[in-house]
Amino acid sequence: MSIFAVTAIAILVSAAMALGRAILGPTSYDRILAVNAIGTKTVLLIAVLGFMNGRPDFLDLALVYSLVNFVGTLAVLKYFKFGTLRGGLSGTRKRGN
Amino acid sequence: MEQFTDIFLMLLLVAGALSVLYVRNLFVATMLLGAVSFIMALIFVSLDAVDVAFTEAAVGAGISTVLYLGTLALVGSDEKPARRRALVPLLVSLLVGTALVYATFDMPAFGRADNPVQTHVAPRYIEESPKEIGVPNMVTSVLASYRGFDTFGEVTVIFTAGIGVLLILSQLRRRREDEADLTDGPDTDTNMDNDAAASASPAERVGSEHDLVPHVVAKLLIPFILLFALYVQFHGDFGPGGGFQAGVIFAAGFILYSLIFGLHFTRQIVSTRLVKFLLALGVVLYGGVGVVSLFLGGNFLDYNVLSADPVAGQHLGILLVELGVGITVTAAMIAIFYAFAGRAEGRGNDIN
Amino acid sequence: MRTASLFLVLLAVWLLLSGIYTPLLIGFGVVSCALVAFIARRMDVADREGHPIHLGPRIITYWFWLVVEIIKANVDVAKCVLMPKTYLRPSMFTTKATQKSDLGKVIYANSITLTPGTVTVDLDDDVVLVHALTTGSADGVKSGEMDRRVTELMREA
Amino acid sequence: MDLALDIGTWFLLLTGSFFLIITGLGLLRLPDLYTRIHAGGMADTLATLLIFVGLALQSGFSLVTVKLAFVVIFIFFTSPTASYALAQASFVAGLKPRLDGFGDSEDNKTSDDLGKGRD
Repeated sequence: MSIFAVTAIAILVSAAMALGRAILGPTSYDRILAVNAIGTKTVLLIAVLGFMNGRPDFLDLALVYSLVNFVGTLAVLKYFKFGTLRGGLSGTRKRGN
Repeated sequence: MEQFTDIFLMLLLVAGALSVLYVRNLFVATMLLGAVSFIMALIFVSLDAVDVAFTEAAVGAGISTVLYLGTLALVGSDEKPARRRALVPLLVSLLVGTALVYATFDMPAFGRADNPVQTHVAPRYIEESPKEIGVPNMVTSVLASYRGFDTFGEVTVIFTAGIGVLLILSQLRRRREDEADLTDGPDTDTNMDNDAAASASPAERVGSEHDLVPHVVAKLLIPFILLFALYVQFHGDFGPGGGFQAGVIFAAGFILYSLIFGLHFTRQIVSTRLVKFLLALGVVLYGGVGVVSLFLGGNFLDYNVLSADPVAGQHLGILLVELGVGITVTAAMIAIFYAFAGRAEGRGNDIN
Repeated sequence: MRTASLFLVLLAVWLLLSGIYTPLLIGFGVVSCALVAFIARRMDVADREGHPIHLGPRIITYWFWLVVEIIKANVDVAKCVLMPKTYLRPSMFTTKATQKSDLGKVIYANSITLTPGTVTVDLDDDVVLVHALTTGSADGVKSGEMDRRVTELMREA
Repeated sequence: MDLALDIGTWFLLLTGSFFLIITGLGLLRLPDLYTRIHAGGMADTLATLLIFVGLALQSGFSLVTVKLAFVVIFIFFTSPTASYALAQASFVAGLKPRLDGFGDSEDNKTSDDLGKGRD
């Protein structure tokens, strides 16, 4: 059993725990947190599986997740705060230093 | 090990999907769908279908959540309680499910060498494509060259979806609203010189001073998201990725900008008119490659004739076609986002 | 000026990502970077905050220090999770950020969050509201070491 | 040399896995949202760092290493931002952290003090 397999199992177990939190709640914020944690674990698992299968080009996928997951999380939180996706987060585009 | 991973992920997937069914709050369901999408992508990775996983990653991680939320902002996040128990549908789905499970017993074993999947056209692709197409990523050569016509159809579907969403949602809006800065088309462009903050409607200025952190980090990240999208676009020949994934990621960059700075400013950079133009441009580019190959004496989308050397012609054709896909997908995603986010009035916090 | 340096940074990133150095792909890289730099300019994201090239190599030394802090903090939180009864002492307090620029404040706020055991809950002007998991991690922020280092990094002391 | 690298990878990945499991445990057993954010942050920071450094040892020095570094850097930028946005949103929405009932430390504030906490 390779070290990659051990790590993969650890990531899977951890993801399952996070999914448990996502299902249990109790507040929606807990679920957001849990889904975000699953996202990070996805990045990790993709990288580890890539090395396990000898195809490190999987890393492009991990990069996509690390960049795009952020967009989803921000959208969720913005909807949460304002109930709409339309306006800006901080009012104006230009902020003085 | 691989079997363990697959089965474990499948179990997680089932647990996630069932919990999506059980929750009554649609917002929570959206969150859980995000988790399900992560797990789905992991299953694809584990099955070595990297390109599919890539699409799932690009769409599922960001865009689909954003679009679901855009819808929820329009319709509210509480599910209507069902009036009556749906016994007949339950029975039907159970029957169909049983039949399908029963049918799987007759299917050839998973991964056997003499499965029809392995013996039909796949061996030909595997043997001939390095010579005929010369592109390292076989998925790309199948998608863009052997199955170029199918992909053309897919691009047309995306184009139609984008146009359809624009048509339906912006028509409704015009009837109900008359704010000058919200009408799309030429007006948006002429408005550009006005003081942006002043011309923004109250809903555009929603936000608070407490959001400095996402504001600054998004500024840092946006160029890299866009660049990474272009990297995926142009390296589709060599690794996982291609026009579709690139388009989605590129659009994600703009959506992030819009989330942070507001729809109004995004419209100033990419006006609705430009989006419509790009939406069509991608399809025209794809179709144009086909027509050019017709004129040069080949079949529709036969890239061999594009250059003196067939392999170089294939390469050029795939490149252009993928670019067309990328442009259309970007435009379609942005168009759909504009349509949804632009209509949202803000339902307030009815989530908890 | 900043657009030009953003272009160069993007090009470096492209070359590192790509790994395929044929004239065609490098050409695509140059075109892509130019396009992104142009869009970034129109979006107005390549300013002192969005493209903080003026921080220079100081940020690297700061990162090394931060990584050490992260390791220490993680051990703390791990103990807390395993034995919540003994270690878990959540508290919430405010502290002042002495940085003047928005970027400095954001770096400070994110550094607090990056070290587990402390999370920035609110950043309002120069007041940072922090939630801490243990008394130890709370004292870590209150001591102002991190604040001092970020201010040093920003050259705003 | 290879052996040393392998041992290094073993050590780093195992430690990373350990922290991941702790993260999962923390997400499940810590009492309220704010404390759970800390646990989630562990997976994002140290576990990610350890696992990716461990993988980088295996890849040798190549473009793969660079990609690994990019992933870590991006996560280090996005994860605290997401955590901040989450904590901020829940605080604004009025979710009060539980500050009492875990031992008897004297500087425990009750949650009612928090509104006035900004002096």
